[in-house]
Amino acid sequence: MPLTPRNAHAALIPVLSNREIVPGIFRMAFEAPRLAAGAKPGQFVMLSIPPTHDPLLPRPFAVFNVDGQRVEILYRRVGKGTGLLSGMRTGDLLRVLGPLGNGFALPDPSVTSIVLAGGIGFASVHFLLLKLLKRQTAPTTLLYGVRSHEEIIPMESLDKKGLLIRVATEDGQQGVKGTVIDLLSTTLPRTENLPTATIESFACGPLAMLRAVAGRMKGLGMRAQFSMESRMACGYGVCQGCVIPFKGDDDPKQIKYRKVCTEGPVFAAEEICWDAIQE
Amino acid sequence: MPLTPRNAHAALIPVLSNREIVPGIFRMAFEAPRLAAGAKPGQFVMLSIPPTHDPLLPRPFAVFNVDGQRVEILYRRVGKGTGLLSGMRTGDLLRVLGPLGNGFALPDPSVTSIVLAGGIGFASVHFLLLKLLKRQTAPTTLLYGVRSHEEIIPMESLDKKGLLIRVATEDGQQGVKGTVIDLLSTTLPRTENLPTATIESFACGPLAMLRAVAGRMKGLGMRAQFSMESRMACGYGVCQGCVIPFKGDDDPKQIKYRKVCTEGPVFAAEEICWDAIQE
Amino acid sequence: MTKIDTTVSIAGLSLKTPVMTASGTCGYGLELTPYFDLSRLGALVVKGISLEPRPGNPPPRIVETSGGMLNAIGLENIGMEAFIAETLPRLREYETVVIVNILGESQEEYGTLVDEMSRHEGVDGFEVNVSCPNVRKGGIAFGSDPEMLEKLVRFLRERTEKPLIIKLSPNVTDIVDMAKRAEAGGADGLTLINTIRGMSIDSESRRPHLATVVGGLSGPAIKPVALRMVWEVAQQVKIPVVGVGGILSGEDAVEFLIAGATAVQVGTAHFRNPAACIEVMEGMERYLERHAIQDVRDLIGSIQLDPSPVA
Amino acid sequence: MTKIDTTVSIAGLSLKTPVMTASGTCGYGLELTPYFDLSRLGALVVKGISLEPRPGNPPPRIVETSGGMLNAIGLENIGMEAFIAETLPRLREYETVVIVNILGESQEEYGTLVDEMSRHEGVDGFEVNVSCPNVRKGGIAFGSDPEMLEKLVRFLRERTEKPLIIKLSPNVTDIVDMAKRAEAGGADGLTLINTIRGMSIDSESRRPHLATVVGGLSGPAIKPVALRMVWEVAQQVKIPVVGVGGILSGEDAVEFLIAGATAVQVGTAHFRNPAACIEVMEGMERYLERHAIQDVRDLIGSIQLDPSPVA
Ligand SMILES: Cc1cc2nc3c(=O)[nH]c(=O)nc-3n(C[C@H](O)[C@H](O)[C@H](O)COP(=O)(O)OP(=O)(O)OC[C@H]3O[C@@H](n4cnc5c(N)ncnc54)[C@H](O)[C@@H]3O)c2cc1C
Ligand SMILES: Cc1cc2nc3c(=O)[nH]c(=O)nc-3n(C[C@H](O)[C@H](O)[C@H](O)COP(=O)(O)OP(=O)(O)OC[C@H]3O[C@@H](n4cnc5c(N)ncnc54)[C@H](O)[C@@H]3O)c2cc1C
Ligand SMILES: Cc1cc2nc3c(=O)[nH]c(=O)nc-3n(C[C@H](O)[C@H](O)[C@H](O)COP(=O)(O)O)c2cc1C
Ligand SMILES: Cc1cc2nc3c(=O)[nH]c(=O)nc-3n(C[C@H](O)[C@H](O)[C@H](O)COP(=O)(O)O)c2cc1C
Ligand code: FES
Ligand code: FES
Repeated sequence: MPLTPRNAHAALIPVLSNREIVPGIFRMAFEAPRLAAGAKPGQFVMLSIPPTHDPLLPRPFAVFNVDGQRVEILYRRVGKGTGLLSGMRTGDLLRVLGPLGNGFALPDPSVTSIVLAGGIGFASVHFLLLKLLKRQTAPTTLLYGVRSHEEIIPMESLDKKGLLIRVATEDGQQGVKGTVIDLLSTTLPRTENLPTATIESFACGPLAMLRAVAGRMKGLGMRAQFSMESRMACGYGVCQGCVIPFKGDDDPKQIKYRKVCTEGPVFAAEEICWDAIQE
Repeated sequence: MPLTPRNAHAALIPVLSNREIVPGIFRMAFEAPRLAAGAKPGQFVMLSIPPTHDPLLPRPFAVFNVDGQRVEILYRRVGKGTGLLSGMRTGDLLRVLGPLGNGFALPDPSVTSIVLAGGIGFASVHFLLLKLLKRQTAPTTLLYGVRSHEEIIPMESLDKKGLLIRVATEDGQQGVKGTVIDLLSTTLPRTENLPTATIESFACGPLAMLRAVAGRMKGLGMRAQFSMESRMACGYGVCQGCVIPFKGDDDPKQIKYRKVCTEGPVFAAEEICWDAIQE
Repeated sequence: MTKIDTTVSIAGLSLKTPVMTASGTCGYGLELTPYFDLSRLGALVVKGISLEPRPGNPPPRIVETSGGMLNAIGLENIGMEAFIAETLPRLREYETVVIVNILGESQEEYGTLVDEMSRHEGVDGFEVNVSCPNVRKGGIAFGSDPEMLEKLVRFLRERTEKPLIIKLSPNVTDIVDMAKRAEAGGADGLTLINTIRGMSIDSESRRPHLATVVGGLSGPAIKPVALRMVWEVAQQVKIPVVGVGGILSGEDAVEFLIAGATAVQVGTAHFRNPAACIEVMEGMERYLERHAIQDVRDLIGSIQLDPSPVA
Repeated sequence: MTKIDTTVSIAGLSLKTPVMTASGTCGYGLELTPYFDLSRLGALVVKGISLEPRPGNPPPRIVETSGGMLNAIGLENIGMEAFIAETLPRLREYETVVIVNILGESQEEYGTLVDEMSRHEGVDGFEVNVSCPNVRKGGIAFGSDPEMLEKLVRFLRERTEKPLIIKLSPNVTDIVDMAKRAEAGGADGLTLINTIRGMSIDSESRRPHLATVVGGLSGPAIKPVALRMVWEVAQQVKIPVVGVGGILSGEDAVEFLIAGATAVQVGTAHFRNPAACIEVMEGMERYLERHAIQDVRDLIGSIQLDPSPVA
């Protein structure tokens, strides 16, 4: 059953702040009480910049943080939309639709959590980590892979809360030299003697990473919730543009499409038909 | 012969300042040494805001002022393009093409000048006034009509330079209650005993005003240089979009089209085929 | 000021406002209920319904272009049976006219859809999609062949008393001819335009942005084409025309009415704002107020074409 | 790195780069000389030349739309005689290929234009405009009637040895058919697309924005349509295709080459930036460098259509 975003609303909202925190990555805050009250980890918002028709469509961004009535996003400048966004200043108006999507399902407090983030995928798990650190009695680990150490997002908000953070950089300048997959390989031995029912994993990152993580998880028979991306037009279920392929209900060789915006963006990794997804 | 804009150039130029000086009317400066060196009164620039495609086309604005290497424009916020322009801040980049067009022909210093400006048409004559005040030995008069006294552009730059300024407001809150035409009626008696060869008039403003002024001038057999507007795509003579109708060379009942951008924007009022211009 | 009358009548249906949703851009309508009350709409045009459920095309299905977007959804839908059983009863809770957009891969399929659904009270009328460029075997031939179109309309006309609105494809040399054929076949109204066939390539990978290569262009980019076709057609047919293509604002809708449309549909705009329909409707109402127009019908076809002063 | 080879050959003409100007958007070319050296162009396509001078349509002639613009210039030009006497000698000062775009209101007029101008050395080839939607009596029929088109091309083919490029109208149901007809008639190349017929209304005055009501839509808004037509046609004809429609950047040009165009034209972009052609050319060269492509011809038709993993 698609989740209808009952709390969702579309509104013109002023930007509170918008800072480049590491090169090419920005953190933007806006005051949005209803959104702040309703947003759950793993949900997202659609942002558009009125009144221009170019870009015409809104852009999806994960809810990065909620702080009182403020909602924050973390975004990488990659194209025209994020380019315009990065030029916005305090007081400028944005159209914000959300919160959208299903969000992560929070596990029982006694469950050990492994959270995997690749690059800007960190934006989608930060709010989750804050919730986990508040709720879980079992330990929570963040495996965080980036291309260059310069991209590492400062994590004051997560410090001193008992989170185990392990970092991998492809340039080897910080943490382990390698990717999140390498971190996973060295982390799993410590957890794999736990019954898989007592571990929950969460991941967001580039497709190649998710594909590899899915493979590992499957091998271990471990549950994994993945936050997926796809090109979106509407973000709330009307355009059918954002589907990705899943294994059919009856015949797993048959493909069925599910909408990332309303049926996701969080899906069980093992249900996704990885072979049918183009890089 | 169309004037080819030999000094013209197209460049990305940063905004120096952009202030709302009276409600809805902005004064913007940019540093543009080549433009500043080449610009003459009555010429204009084409401005576009990269990289958006909406608006797609650049917008024409008169050169309002040149101050060293700075060039200024004065513009009214009326639509999408000027809306975006009004949101620009110091350091933002604009694409500037210019100087474009023929500009006003400066009269002999001994000639008495009457300058008529309606509303934002003032933007096109301000730079002319500065030049006239520097060169002319005969008196220069500005007849300035606006809808409401709130629109009157402060004129520090023109103060104390011997300029006779007469203002008309439609709301009657300042100067004469009425329009620039009313000012003209009461100004002409003082000048009409001068031989018409020793008076030159210049005008920029809404079409209805120019039409009325043209009628008066024709009656008096007085020369008048009008700065005309029309919808432009290119501003430098390639699109043929900006033409307005003129009386034919041989048969004045025949219409011929001339380009406002390269053959104008300044034309002799009596050559324009007013009957063929739609309001 | 007396209340403005915004009712119009299309194909025998009385609409409280000329603003409807465009098929395929608002799902089954229910997706919009968190954002506004469906009863405010002139009509709800649901996404294209086929005899059998359709899974749609493989992704990627959409890509943005300048002032527009391409889609190749492939007419994904739940099929007639599920629509009648699950969706229709829920739509009947709202006081709005429900127009079912239908698509078939043959005349017989269209016929069965009309036969079956004509029996259900919640279906107030049909919009026949003869033009979707995304399905190879499907509508494309009906929408670009004047004879086949007339034959199809005649065939459907014999099967239903309910309003039959034909949605035309813009991908033709002579839209007026297509419109006249649909009228001759017995259509009660025409919707134009459907999307324009287009494509886009990712220069980095040299791959088309859409899995199907070619898709349908919609959004403000196509508004001038839609408006031109509405104007050309409205002058040549007696049945009402519903204008659609790139409407984002009340003024956009007004342009279509002035060109001769009796009603309008809002499509792609919903992807920017789920309440786009309402925004358009309210914008149109403000326009009417500003211009002291008491009856929206006074706008229809009111384009001013006084001879320009230049011969 | 060795120097990149950007030469292409169109209709027997060797072009130093695939980038040309689009007819009607760069005047006679001379208007661009303050901004860049015309010798850098692959080819200069001058504005449409007719037998007699044409005054063009009454204003307003242009209006902006979302991501595009409408024009109804009405093919204003100085006429063949003045073009040959005044313009051609000045163009010959530049080392660039000069293609003369021609338009007639009858087959005979086209014939005379080709006859006369074929005698002049500065004319390197013809681009035949059969599609301008602005002139009622004019090209429109040739551009939308396959038989007339083939006949016209055959007629012109008999009269000149010079390269004959036919510029097609997008306002047709079947662009591939039109392309094949032009090829069958003996065309050396095809340019596509010309503008798409559109209109726009000022809702305040209820008047059309253009004095002629309908005009031609150009700019990035139409790029997806142009690209689709180039792709469809390039697969079906043997003669080279010149792609035009909404190109603003080097990447845009590359998309057209990948779709199958041998060269491209830059039109509306010149209204934003007089050196748009050069910007496109340099952008394309940077693309080739970035992708280590030594020869631009390797891009032509190189679209990747590997079967998608989903059947
Ligand atoms: C549910 C969801 C949550 C997301 N959360 C974040 C986030 O928190 N922070 C962040 O930086 N990014 C996030 N993204 C990705 C973000 O939406 C894209 O980077 C953004 O839309 C690019 O817009 P643009 O106009 O700058 O780029 P464009 O010029 O449109 O394109 C640049 C590149 O981005 C790709 N792209 C464009 N649109 C999307 C899209 N909707 N999804 C994925 N890729 C796209 C294009 O294919 C292209 O390669 C998320 C995407 C989804 C679907
Ligand atoms: C040679 C010339 C010099 C000008 N100088 C100035 C100046 O110094 N200061 C100033 O404020 N304005 C000036 N204008 C007018 C200015 O160009 C328009 O106000 C501006 O283009 C409107 O752009 P927009 O996107 O904000 O409005 P739009 O949304 O495009 O349109 C809003 C309104 O402005 C009209 N308009 C649009 N483009 C033009 C145009 N090119 N010319 C005239 N009207 C237009 C439209 O018809 C519409 O009524 C000048 C125009 C010309 C031709
Ligand atoms: C994602 C999407 C799906 C569509 N699906 C349908 C459909 O199922 N049936 C149909 O007749 N038209 C369909 N259309 C066309 C629209 O109803 C409309 O005719 C077109 O998009 C132009 O209007 P717009 O510019 O306001 O979107 C679809 C359009 C889009 C963008
Ligand atoms: C103002 C204007 C005038 C044009 N005049 C001509 C013309 O005389 N002959 C012709 O074949 N095409 C003419 N065209 C069409 C262009 O050459 C080109 O095919 C079309 O604009 C699409 O390309 P673009 O989007 O890059 O502008 C004209 C286009 C514009 C915008
Ligand atoms: S983005 Fe429109 S349905 Fe998911
Ligand atoms: S604005 Fe293009 S020719 Fe004048």
